[in-house]
Parts: sequence; structure tokens; C-alpha cells
Amino acid sequence: MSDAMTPASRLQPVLGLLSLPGQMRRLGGGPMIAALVLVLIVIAAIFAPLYIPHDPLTINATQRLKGPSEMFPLGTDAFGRDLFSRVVMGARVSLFIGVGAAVVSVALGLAIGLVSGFFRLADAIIMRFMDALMAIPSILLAIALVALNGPSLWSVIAAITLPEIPRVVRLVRSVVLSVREEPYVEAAISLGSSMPKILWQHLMPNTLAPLTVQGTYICASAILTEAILSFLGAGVSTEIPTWGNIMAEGRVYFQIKPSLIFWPGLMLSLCILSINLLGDTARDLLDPRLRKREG
Amino acid sequence: MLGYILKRLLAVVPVIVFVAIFVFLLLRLTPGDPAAIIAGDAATPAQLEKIRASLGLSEPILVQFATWIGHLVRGDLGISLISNIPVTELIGQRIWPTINIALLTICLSVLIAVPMGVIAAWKHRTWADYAVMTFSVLGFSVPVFVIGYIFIQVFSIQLRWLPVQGYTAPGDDFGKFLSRAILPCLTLATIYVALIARMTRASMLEVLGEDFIRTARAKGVGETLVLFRHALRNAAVPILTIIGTGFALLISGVVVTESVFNIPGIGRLTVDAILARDYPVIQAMILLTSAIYVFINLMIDVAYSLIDPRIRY
Amino acid sequence: MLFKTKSFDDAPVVLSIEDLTVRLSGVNDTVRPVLDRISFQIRAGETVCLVGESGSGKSVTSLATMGLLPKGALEVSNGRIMLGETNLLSLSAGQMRDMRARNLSMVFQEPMTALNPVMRVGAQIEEVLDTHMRLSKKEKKARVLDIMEQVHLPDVERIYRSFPHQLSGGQRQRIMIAMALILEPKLLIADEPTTALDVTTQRQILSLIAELQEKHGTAVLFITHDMGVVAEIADTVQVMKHGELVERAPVETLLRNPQEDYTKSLLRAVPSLTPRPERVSKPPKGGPALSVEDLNKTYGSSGWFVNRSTTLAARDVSFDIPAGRTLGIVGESGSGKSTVARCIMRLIDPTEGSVRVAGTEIARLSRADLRPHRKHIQIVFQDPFRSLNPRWTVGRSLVEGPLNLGQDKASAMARARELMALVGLPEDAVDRYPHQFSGGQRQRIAIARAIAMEPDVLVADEAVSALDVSVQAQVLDLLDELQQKLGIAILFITHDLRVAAQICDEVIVMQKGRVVEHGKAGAVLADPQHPYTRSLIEAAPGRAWDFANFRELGALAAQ
Amino acid sequence: MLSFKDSLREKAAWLRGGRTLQAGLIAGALLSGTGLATPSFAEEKVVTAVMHSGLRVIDPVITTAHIVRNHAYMIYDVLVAVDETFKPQPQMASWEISEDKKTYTFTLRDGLKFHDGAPVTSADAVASLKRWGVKDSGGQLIFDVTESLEPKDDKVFVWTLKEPYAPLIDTIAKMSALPPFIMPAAVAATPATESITSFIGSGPFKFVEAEYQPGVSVTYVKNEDYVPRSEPASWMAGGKVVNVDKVKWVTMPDSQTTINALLSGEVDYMEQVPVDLLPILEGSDDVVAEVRDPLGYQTIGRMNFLYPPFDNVKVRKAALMALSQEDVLGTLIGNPDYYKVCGAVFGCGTPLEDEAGAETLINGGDLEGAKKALAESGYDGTPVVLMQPTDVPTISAQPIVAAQALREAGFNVDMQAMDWQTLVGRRASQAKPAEGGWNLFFTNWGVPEINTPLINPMLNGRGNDAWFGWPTDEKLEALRKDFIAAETADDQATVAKQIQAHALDVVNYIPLGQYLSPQARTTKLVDMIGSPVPVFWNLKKED
Repeated sequence: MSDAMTPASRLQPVLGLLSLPGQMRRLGGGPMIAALVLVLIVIAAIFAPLYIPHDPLTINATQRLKGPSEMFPLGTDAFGRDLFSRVVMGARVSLFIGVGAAVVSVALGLAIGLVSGFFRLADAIIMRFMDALMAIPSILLAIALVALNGPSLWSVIAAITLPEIPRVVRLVRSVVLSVREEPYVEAAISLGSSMPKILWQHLMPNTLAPLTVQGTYICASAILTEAILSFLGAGVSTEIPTWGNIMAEGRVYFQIKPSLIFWPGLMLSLCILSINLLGDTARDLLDPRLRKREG
Repeated sequence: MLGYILKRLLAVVPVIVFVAIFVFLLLRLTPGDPAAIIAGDAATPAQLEKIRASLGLSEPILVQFATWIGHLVRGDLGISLISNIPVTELIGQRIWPTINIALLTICLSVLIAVPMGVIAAWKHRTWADYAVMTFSVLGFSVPVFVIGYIFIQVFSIQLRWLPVQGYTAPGDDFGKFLSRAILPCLTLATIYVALIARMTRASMLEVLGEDFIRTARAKGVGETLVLFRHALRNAAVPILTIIGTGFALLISGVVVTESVFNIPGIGRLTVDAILARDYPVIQAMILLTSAIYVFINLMIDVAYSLIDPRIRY
Repeated sequence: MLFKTKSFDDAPVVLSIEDLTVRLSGVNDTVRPVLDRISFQIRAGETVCLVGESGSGKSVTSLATMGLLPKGALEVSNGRIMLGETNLLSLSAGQMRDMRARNLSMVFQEPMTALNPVMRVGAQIEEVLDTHMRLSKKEKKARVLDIMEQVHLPDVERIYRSFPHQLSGGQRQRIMIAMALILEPKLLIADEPTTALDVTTQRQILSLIAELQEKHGTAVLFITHDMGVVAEIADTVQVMKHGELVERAPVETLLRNPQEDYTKSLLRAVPSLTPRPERVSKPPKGGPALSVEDLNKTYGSSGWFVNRSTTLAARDVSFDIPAGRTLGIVGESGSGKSTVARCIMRLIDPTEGSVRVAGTEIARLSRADLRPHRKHIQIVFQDPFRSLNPRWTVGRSLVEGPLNLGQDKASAMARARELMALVGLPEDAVDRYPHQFSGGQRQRIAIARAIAMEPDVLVADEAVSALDVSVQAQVLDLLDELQQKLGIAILFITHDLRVAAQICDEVIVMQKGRVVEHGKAGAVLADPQHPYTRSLIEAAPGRAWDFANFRELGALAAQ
Repeated sequence: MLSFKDSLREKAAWLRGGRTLQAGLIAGALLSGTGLATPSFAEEKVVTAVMHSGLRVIDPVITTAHIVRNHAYMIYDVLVAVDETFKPQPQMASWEISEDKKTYTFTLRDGLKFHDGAPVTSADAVASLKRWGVKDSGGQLIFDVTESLEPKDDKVFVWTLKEPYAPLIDTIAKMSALPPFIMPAAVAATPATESITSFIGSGPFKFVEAEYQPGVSVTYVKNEDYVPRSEPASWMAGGKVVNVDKVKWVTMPDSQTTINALLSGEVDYMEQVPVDLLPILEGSDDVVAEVRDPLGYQTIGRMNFLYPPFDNVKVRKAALMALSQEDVLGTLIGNPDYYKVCGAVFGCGTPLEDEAGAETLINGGDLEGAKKALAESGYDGTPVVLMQPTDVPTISAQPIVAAQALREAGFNVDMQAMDWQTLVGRRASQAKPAEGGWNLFFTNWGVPEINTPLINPMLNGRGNDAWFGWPTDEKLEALRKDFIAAETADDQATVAKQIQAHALDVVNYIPLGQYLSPQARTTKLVDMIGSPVPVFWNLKKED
């Protein structure tokens, strides 16, 4: 009965991540455009110092809240700083926060989740602690953490990361618990492989696909959370422009100069939209249950 | 069932204890001094020290913790360091706007999002599906305060349909409550609808692939009934979960929305308390929200067993 | 063996499929269709069996008839499906819905998943009535209870109010049948309705379908891969292969006198219920390779406050297997046979008893102490799709064990290539991934992985149950061959008496965690002592027929 | 004393709504004089006002926060109050000074009653003054020389000094930072370090306790039993005639929301409108923006004298030279109509105004001079820990501008962002800058809070007892003594000039100029008097 080689079963998630771009082409325009937008934003951010017309930090009292001009392509903010330069430089920091939060929370969550899925005793304590951490509203926790450490870049990343960890831990743990019942894991036990080896070589790779998806969502939500923290006055110092704090500073002028929110908001939304779309695409491709439904 | 609820309630205790210790330590390690906030700009160090002593902040941390826990088990959440009003009273003043807004938002969101998700799953890979998915991704991608400003600009300032800000208790004047709550609720609902619609779609997609859906179709059951009687109820557990855990998100979103629309809720109370280092209020609020979260999870689990007869505790 | 011989030439044609072609959606004509110009008819009261291996297109045929092909995946590109005078393919979605249950119904394979888990079964049957007619509440319930009586459900009032999970698999399948037949449709499509059931239940369901068909004059399209079932119930048999009909004949004609090579090979691969002849060569000297004594396993521990009831999954199981011999454990689901296998493998910990492998007691060793002894006993699992890590090359899976034993990688890889040859696969298979292989090939790889450890004992836990019969035969041959070459002792867990008969020297029959019978395979199968064993053998469909030789079993006995 | 007319004229020049202000003043004086304003019974007159921050603390003695002082002016009354000519006037009490200037006899006027109906007695006044004297720095100076402060009878009390203290009446008449509000004696018995819990005052408004939501809203109702003085209202002095039934203070965290609410008629008054947002109000016929406090605010920078580099006066001077008021104010406020470059530590438009020593500050800074001075100062590159609050718009620009200027001059600036409350906590820390201390921060003062050497908190050279930054400056202390001893306004002005010169010479702090804070109200709200403290008497609300 099982000798079937249906086309769907050939699309096993084996090299799922590697073959992603190829599969994406089948999915049509949306994800492709998203990928393109993201690549453009990243490139623009990386090479920002090479082409920005002004130092994003230089203030100029005589050029406050000016409209677009040759000198200031998008106008200036309330300190007379060049909005264009700030937005593209802000991309660097915002993306860094997004990627940083995603990488750190996924890495820590993976480690804790594997341990938790492995050691039954540690599991009880770790999961209680994770429950507690989940129960604390993440924005409040983040504000408190930023207040604790001062609004430096790293404390913002830490504040965004910490509330994400329990979700990653739960994800990893659930994968570990379900995969450890798989026959090939039991076969590995029978072959005398040690538990750490099984965890790392057999179980961990199974978490990579869902973690990639989760990572994209964390990345997107971190960028957004940073903006909200800035809005609430607990964000990164304006010495380091981020989309969040550009908007937070600009929101006071929303009615007289909407571009202060519009441009960083547009970039942020485009960026998050792209990341989320790619995350969705990855999930659709990597989730065998959904694929089964595609027939 | 009752035994299960009891057991779950017992399991809440360690969670709350963890939260309590965590929050207490976090706050006491935080720089900032409520005494300095109370005393204002012109205070001298000696005056600050006196105020600190009168607030009980000069005691060793362990003593402070023991005092707090001691009061806590007696149900006494303490007195706000800043306004000198019992924390329970403060929360009592501020919690209803948040709860009312949150409930209205949930109702609104579920009414919008669930049909959206169902249709998206049913019309999988059609324009309807893509439209719903695009909206739900978009809903995630725009900061909530930007959405709020846009709504104010459009509905209050340009069209002049709705008031800009403020809150009226539904008991005082329900019409006024609705007119003032509708914009903040819509603002909050943007994310919430996105979240629920996504989850509904994903869960429905999975259920629609199940054998019993094929059975129902084989019986000649119409599509509407297949979707809502057979599929939705089976898809309900993850949807309920997201509605419940989304509540935490709602509380976070409420903080921002409360600022934009000037609603005197607990979100602002908490943020103000954090910024003013009003320890008893922060501790109480975080404990309270954690307790609400845990309680909602319990309610969800109980609801599971009502929805799905296979789940029995 | 009594075959059905009734002629249906005079009966009206109920279903007539003409030139039905089904393709993958969005694929052009050059790709081979999933169903290629299928044509056949079913007459009133007739049972047509559609047989074939997986992927042959039998289920697609049934779904196409029901109008339930998965949207966006498969579509009918040509042909007609005539139900009486109506071409089903020309109906609108609404009209087609109206036809279902009223004129044609379907029973699916998995009774576990085919019922809505959150609706009471009574309501699910009533839904059919609601959809197609207006009845008062009382009438509705009366009709539902009536059909439930007809499918011989006990205590119908209680079951009416039950949820699916509260019923056994057989009961659920009865509910499905009740649902399908309550409106007395002209055509019933049964897609492998008994495959997921134990033999004894299968027997009951088959006779139920036959009984109701008799009563209502229903035409039945019965889809199965099991030749035994075919022999029991078919009037007419159609053999499918790769989307085409290859042979069609009345059942007796087909079994006695198959025309096509493919049909013949299918029949030859059906293992015989007659036990293999006893092996004459003496087992090698020395103690038994595996020795199990008084093994017990109980599930469920005491709770915090109350002592929960415990489940006895295995009780007082004892046996020995000498090197080079095969012991089969046979039983229905829930008999505890897999529990025994997993306890022996120490994938779960036995509650009591002793397990000696290659002279070492392993039942009480700690996980760490156990690891060096793992090499002596290896396992092959049922599901060939899940038993290999899909992310690893075959080679990496094969050397995992030897590397654990400290072998160096190069020599382990060399050995892996040899093993590939040994199990009948090309040597370069080691560089490929599991998904590039068929189920049977994967099972060979799993076996190769096990014997790479040079074990003394091989546990095969339903190792051929998920395979098509032709592949099943090959894998059984492979196991036999390896046993002769390497002298391994095999513990063979199966629910299939035919398979057990073909490979085992000794057989243990288990029921509800207990051993009810233990003896030489020939003795147990030919002359069962315990009533449970007898009922198992009696329930085996087509047991009187020697499929491989196209004749009655008695014919052999008579010779 | 400077001619006040001059200063008013000067102010008028930088007020856009100047005419409105003066018209309002006159109209208010007329109307309150006639006493015609009687509220209609038919409809309750409610004024909804959005104040600059939320009321959370209710004790006007424990804190110097403006919102608490403003609240106190609503429900409490004061003995003596300053009018718009900076002159103390009798409010609850009149006074007589003995020949030797050592005995002050106060007599309470008739008709004073607390909100609970009890009459205000001299015992209440004495207790309130004593509690205030513990906290207020000006009060402390008086009590340092006080022989006795005793009630003589129910109406009269006597303040006897050991030696003359010329500014006594000025000190108790001041409106900032801690005016001595009169509370019932029982309430005033609360230790000065503990917050009072009572809302009983004798002021023109009563506090509605049931509607108090800390940080959200406060409601006051007219005190029907209040007997106003007969003089027209002038700043904190004169008759406090209440013409509305209810005043509701609400807090709105978002000033744009407030402006929108004002435009849509949901609120009547907004205490602080960011200057940048004024254009939104321009098109409206229903809302007027105006400056009602002609003095405005002084923005300042303060260094930490305890640690390098700012323990070195040469480094402080270099920093001062690097800064330009125009840059700071231009960035902070933008619209030059609303700010004024001003080098006077006592503020411009005040009697003691003098700008000596502030030449570089008011003339765009001297970057080259700063570089040179810094090079000669022996500055070793020690990082300057500059605290930047991120959540208070009126003080977030100064650090950014200063950081840029200081860096250009050669300073190594470590700007640390934090919320204001963290800053407030941290600036009280005397730890090393690298260990949780600080070097430089900025804040703003209402001009009435800094306009004399007696009340200016920065001009205190008592080391650890001084304001944050803790300068030890004996010369400054000596000059302050001279000021106290000065008997005439001219003498005071002379000393004040010396203090100004000295303060900038040692860079006691850096005055960064003055700015005005425009307010906005619906046009229905008329006859609001101009005042540094927003007050709600005198005003009327039209239908």
C-alpha cells in the first residue's frame, strides 16, 4: 500500500530549506516580491553609509521640520536632521534588532527546549518557569527590562528576546516530544546511540524548519516591538536611529508633518510584511500537513 | 472535572510564585527611586533619604520581600508609593475600561475574523484566500499607534463621525460608550483579527483535509453546514487558544491604544507605574495580568472539553 | 470454498463508467493519467471488487464516482459516470449533493477518522435524513434507531447518544454503514472498509454488508487489496494496475484461471495459511539467542491522591528463541504483542521479568549500561516511511550503529555498501536519501541497518504489514535468506496469520496481554487448541483457498 | 527694581497673543469687580482642562511638582500672595512688621472656612507654616532665625525672629516651588516626610474625592462658602471669584490627541501646547492659542562638581563656551516667537535680570574659544556622562544639542538615554559617573522658581546639602547672605548682579535661555487671567 510515489511525497522536506527558493517560484509572485523587497532593504541598509547625504545625527536648529528638498530628499525632523539618512540608517539598527532578537531567542530557546525535552526532571521546573515568563505580558516585561538596563541597543534586544523564549522552548519541546516517538529515533536508541547524540543529530534537525518559521515571526515582531517600546518612551536612544524611535519622535508631529511617521512606518511595514510573507511561505512549504492538503 | 480544575488551580501557585519573585527582584534591581519622583525637582539627598525611609524602601531587600509576600497572602496588595491610595482601589478604578474595551474588541474580532478565516480556508488558493491572508499579514505589519492615528485622522477629524478620545462607562451611557470605544476597539482588532483569521484558516485547512469532512460531503451535506457544523467545531480548539493567549497581546496592545485614545485603563496605569517606579502598583499589575493569563488558559482548557468530547479531565 | 456464482445479466445496470480518465490538475496530456480510460458496469445486487496494489487508482475511481476528488489536485478529463440514466459528471454541485446518500453512498477505510469526533453518532446519522428529507423529530429518531438495529449495533439507545471515540472500531464502521444505507441508495461504494479492522471484526462487517445488500438489493463497489476478502464477497473482480483495468472476471474464474500475468503474480504473492514445513536441520548448539521469562508490563501508575486502575499490557510472557530460528507472536490489536517487542528492545521498561540476550540479562540494566549490549538485538519497524531519518543519507543511517561501536567510518561505509548488495539494493544506494526509495526498498534498508550491527536477535515488529503483497513476499524471502546466511534468531510480530504461517518455526498467540497458545507453527495453525486461536483462523478470509496455486487448499490435502 | 512696565512691554513683543492677554486681564478685572457672574441653575458649567501632567501626589509640601502646586492653589489658600507686579499682597492675612523688623504680626481676614465647615484659625496657619518650613529651602532659612511662631488668638499669630530677615514676606508669598498652603492643624501635624491624606483646604474649589483617579482625572467643584477678596484677581493675589460649577482636570498622554479633542470641543483648555503643533490650531475659529504666563521657563544644564572632568572650573568654562542658547532653543522650540535668548540666571523679565558673563551663550557660542579653553584646562578625555531623558519632550532636545556641541569642542561625550524617572533617581546619586553616577543633565524651571537668589535651587553652595551637582562655594553663600541682608530693592539688585557674575564665572550652572509655553482654550472660555500658575477662578464659560 505504501509503495506509492505520489508527486507530493517526492516533495519531502528533506532538503526543505535548500530547495526553498526553487519551490517558491512555483508559488507565484507574492513571496518573490517579498524576497526582493527584503533583499533591497537589506542591501540599502548595509551600504547606507556609502550614499546617505547627511550624518543622521547632525542636528541643525535652522532646518527643523522642513519638507523634501534637494538637500534633504525626505525633509528633516524636529532636530533638523535629515530624515532620509535617518530612515536608511534606521533600517540597519531595526533589522539588527529583528535578526538579533530572532537569533538569540531561537538559540536560547533551542538549547532550553532540547534540555527540557530530554531531562524529565529539569522539564518540570523549566516549564513552570517558562509558564511564568509567558504569563507576564511581554510589553510590560520589556518596558521593565529596558528601564532596568537603560535603553541601550542590547537591553532592547534582551527585553524583546526574553518574552519570546518560552514560545520557542515550547515549540522545540513539542517537536522533541513528538519526534522521540518516531521509529527512526527508536531505531537510533536500539543502535546504541547516546541521548545527547540522538538529541542533536536526530531531534534537533526536526526543529529547524519550524524554528525558521518561528524565527521570521520573531524577527518581524521584534522590529514592531521596538517601535512600540520607543512609542512608550522605553526604546533605543535617538543617538542610534531606528524606525521605531524615528516614528516615536515624529508622532508628536503626525498632523503637521506626517512624513516623519510615514516613511519609517512604510519601510517598517514593508519589511515586516515581507518577512511575514516569507515566513508564511516557508511554513506552507515545510509543514507536511498543509502540503498533504495541497494533494 | 472539578478535581481537574482544582488541580490546575493548585498548579497556578508555583507559576504565580515564580512571577512574584521574578518581578520583585527585577524591580528592586532597577535603577530609579520612587522617593525622588515624589519629592520633585528641588529635593536634597537628605530629604530623599527621609522619604525613602518613610516608604519602607531603606529596609533590606529580603525584609521588603517578606513584608510584601506577607501582605499578599492576606490579599493586601499594598499602597501606591506615589498617590498613597491602596493599589486595589487604583486597579478597581482602572480595570473596567480595559476589560470593557478588551471584551468589545474580542467580540468584534471574533465576529469578523472567524468567517474570514473560514472563507479563506474554504476558498483555499483563490483570490478570497489571498485577500484574507494579505489583510492578516498587513494587520501584523503596521504598528498599532500608526493605525490609531490613521483612524483618528479619518473618522474623527476628516469625517467627524466619532469622538477623538476618552472613555465613558457603558453603565453611564451605553451609546456614548460605543461611540468612544469603537475606534480603539477597531485599532486593537486589526491585529487581533489578523491573528484569529490566520489561525482559523490554518486550523480549518487542516480539518477540511480530515476524513470526516469527506464523510459529511459523501452524505450530501451542504458546504455551509460542512464548514460551520463539521469543520469549525473541530477546528475550534486552536482558534480558542489563540483567542485566549491573544488576550496577553491585547493587554500589550491596550497600553498603546490607551495612550492614543486617552482611555484610563490598567495599561497606562502600569506603564505610568513602571516609569514612576511605583513598586506596589507594578507588582500588583504584573501579578494580576499573569493571574488573568493563567486563569484564561484554565478557562480555555475547560472550554476544550465542552467543545471536544474526547477531552476529559 | 464456496464462491458467489449468481448471474446478474438480467439485473438493471446501476452504475456504468465509460472511458473515465482522471489527471493531475494543471498537468498537460503528455503525463500519464492517474486513471486511464476505465470502463465497467455494476448491476443491481452485484458486488464488484476492485483490487490492485497501492497507487493502482482504485480509490480515485471511487472518489471520482462520488464527485469527491480533491479539488485542485485531481480532475476528470474524459468519460462518463452514469448512475442509471444520469451522467454524474454533468451535475451541478448542488445536484450532486442531492444524489449522495440518496442514490449512492460510500463507506471509508478508517472508521477512526471518518466520523466527526465532536458529534454524537445518532446526530450524524440523522444529518443524512435532515439533508435529504423533512421528517418529524420522532420519525427521524425512529428511522435512525431502526437502521442501527439493522447493522446489529447493541444497545442502540445508548450508542445513539455516544460519541465516536466511545465506540470500538467495528461499531464505528457499523455506524458508517448505517449512515450509508439509511436512504437505501442504489449503489454502495466501500473503500477498504475492513482493512483497519482485526480479522474477527472484519468477518462480521463483511457479512453485515452482504446481508444488507441482499436485503436492499444494493449494488456494491468494493475496493480492497486483500485477495482473501475478494474470495469471500465478490461476484465480479476487476484487477487494476497503474490506472488501468487489466482483467475482469467472475470471482471463481479469476481465482482459478487468471489470464493476465499481473493477476497471476498478485495471486502468487498471497502467503498461504498452510504453515511452512518444519525445518529439519538442528539449531546450532549453545543457549538460546533470546530468552524471555515471566515478562510483565503494566501501564498506569498511582496518581497523587488516588490509585488509578492499571492496565496489564503483558502478563507472564515466557519464551526462548534459538539462533537461526523464528518465533512469531500473533494477535489482534491490543493483544500486547508489540508491548512485548518493545520491552525486549528496552524501548520501554518491563515491569517484571527477565530478558536475556546473548546470555546477558538486560531487563534491569540502566540506559547507559545497556548501550554496549544493544548491538545483540535489533529491530525493524512497521512503517518504512518513518523508520529512517528522512534527513540522512542511507549510508549515514547504516553506519550510525557501527560508529557507536567504535568502528572507523571508512570501513563502516564499505560494510554498508556490502550490506546494500546483501539486501538486494545497488551499492550506490548509500548516497541517496530515503525518500528516493519505495516502501519495500526502505524496509530492506531498515533490515540492512539492523544487521549491520551483527545482532544475535532481530525483532520484526509488523515489519511487512504496511507493504503490498508482492513486496511483502520479497521482504519475507529476504529475511529468510538472511537468517540462513547469518544464523540470526528472529522474533516476528504480526497480526497476519498468513505471514506467520510462512516464516515462523514457532508461534505464540496472544490475547489481551496473555499468551493463550504457544507451539510449533504447524501445530498451532493446523490444529489450534485454544478457542481464540480457532476463531482467529476461522475469521481469516479466503482461508480455504490456495491463492498461489489457483485452487482449494483441500486440493493439496487431498493429494 | 527694574521698571515693570518695561519688562511687560518687552514681553508683549514676544507674545503673539499679547493683545488677547491684555484684553483678558482688563475684562477679568472689570467683571470680577462687578460680581455679576452668577451661574445659571439650569445648566452646570463644567470646564474640562488638560493639564501638563497627571496628579498623583496630593501633598503640596512633600513635592515641588508643578501639578501638585497647581492642585493646591485650587483647594488651598495662602496667607500672602504675589501679584503680577511681583509684589506680595494680603490674601488670607494682612501683616504688620515691627520697627526692629524682628516681629511680624499676621491677622487672618474674616469669613475663612475650611471645606468641612471649620473656621480657619491662626493655629492652623502656624501648624501649616511650620510643616512647610521643614521642607522649603526658603522656609528653612527663616526658621533658622526664628525665635518663635505662635498663635496669639484665633485670628492673630506672631512670628518673632532672632534677627531681621528682609525677604520673609517675599518668601511666604512666592508661588514656587513650595508655597506655604494653609491646611487644618490636624493635617499639618503630619510629618513633612509623609504624605498627607486629607483634601480639606479653604480654597475656592473643593476636591471631589470620589472622582479622583490618580494620573487620570481630578474633579473640583466650586466652594460655595468661599469669600473672595474684593480686589481684582492678579496672579495669585486678589479676589478668587469662581464663576463655574465644576473644573475637571484630565490627563492626556498624547498632545495631538488633546489638540484634536480641543478642536472637536471635547475639552475646553490645554495647559501646554507644543509650539510645533500650533499651526494645527491656526485655522480654527473655536480655539485660541495664547501665552498666559509671560515669564515662561528657563532651561538649564547642570554639571556634577564632585567628579572629573567638571570638578575643574576650566573644563566647566570650556563647556559653557561651547554651548549656544540659540541652537538649544531653536531645536527645542523652533518658532522664535516663543523663545528668548537670555543669559540671566534670574530670568529675563524679572526684577533681578542681568546677563553678565553669559556673552558666549547668548551670541551663538564660541567653539574655537571652547576648544582652546579645553586644551588649556588639562582635560584628559574623561568621558562626560550626559543623561538624556527620552520620554519628556521639553527636555529631550537639550542633551542632543549639547552633546553635539561638546563633541565638536573636543569633549568625549557618553550620552545615556533613559526615562525621566530613571534620570530623577540617578541624578541624586553621588556615585562616580562610571558607577551609576553622572556628569551633566538638563532640566527646566518656571521663571518664578529661579528669579531670586533665595529660591533659585541651583544657587546654593553648601556642598552635600546643595542641589544635585553639589557645588561647595563659600563665596556664593556669602553673597546670598548679603542678599538677605540687603534692605532695599536697589541693594538687592546690586548683590544679584554680583551673584550673576559669580555664578557664570564658576559655571554654577548653564542657563540656556527662556521659552514660553503657549496654552489653548476654546473661545467659550473667557476672562482667564494671565498667570504663571494656571488658575481657574475668574474665568467664565459661555454657552
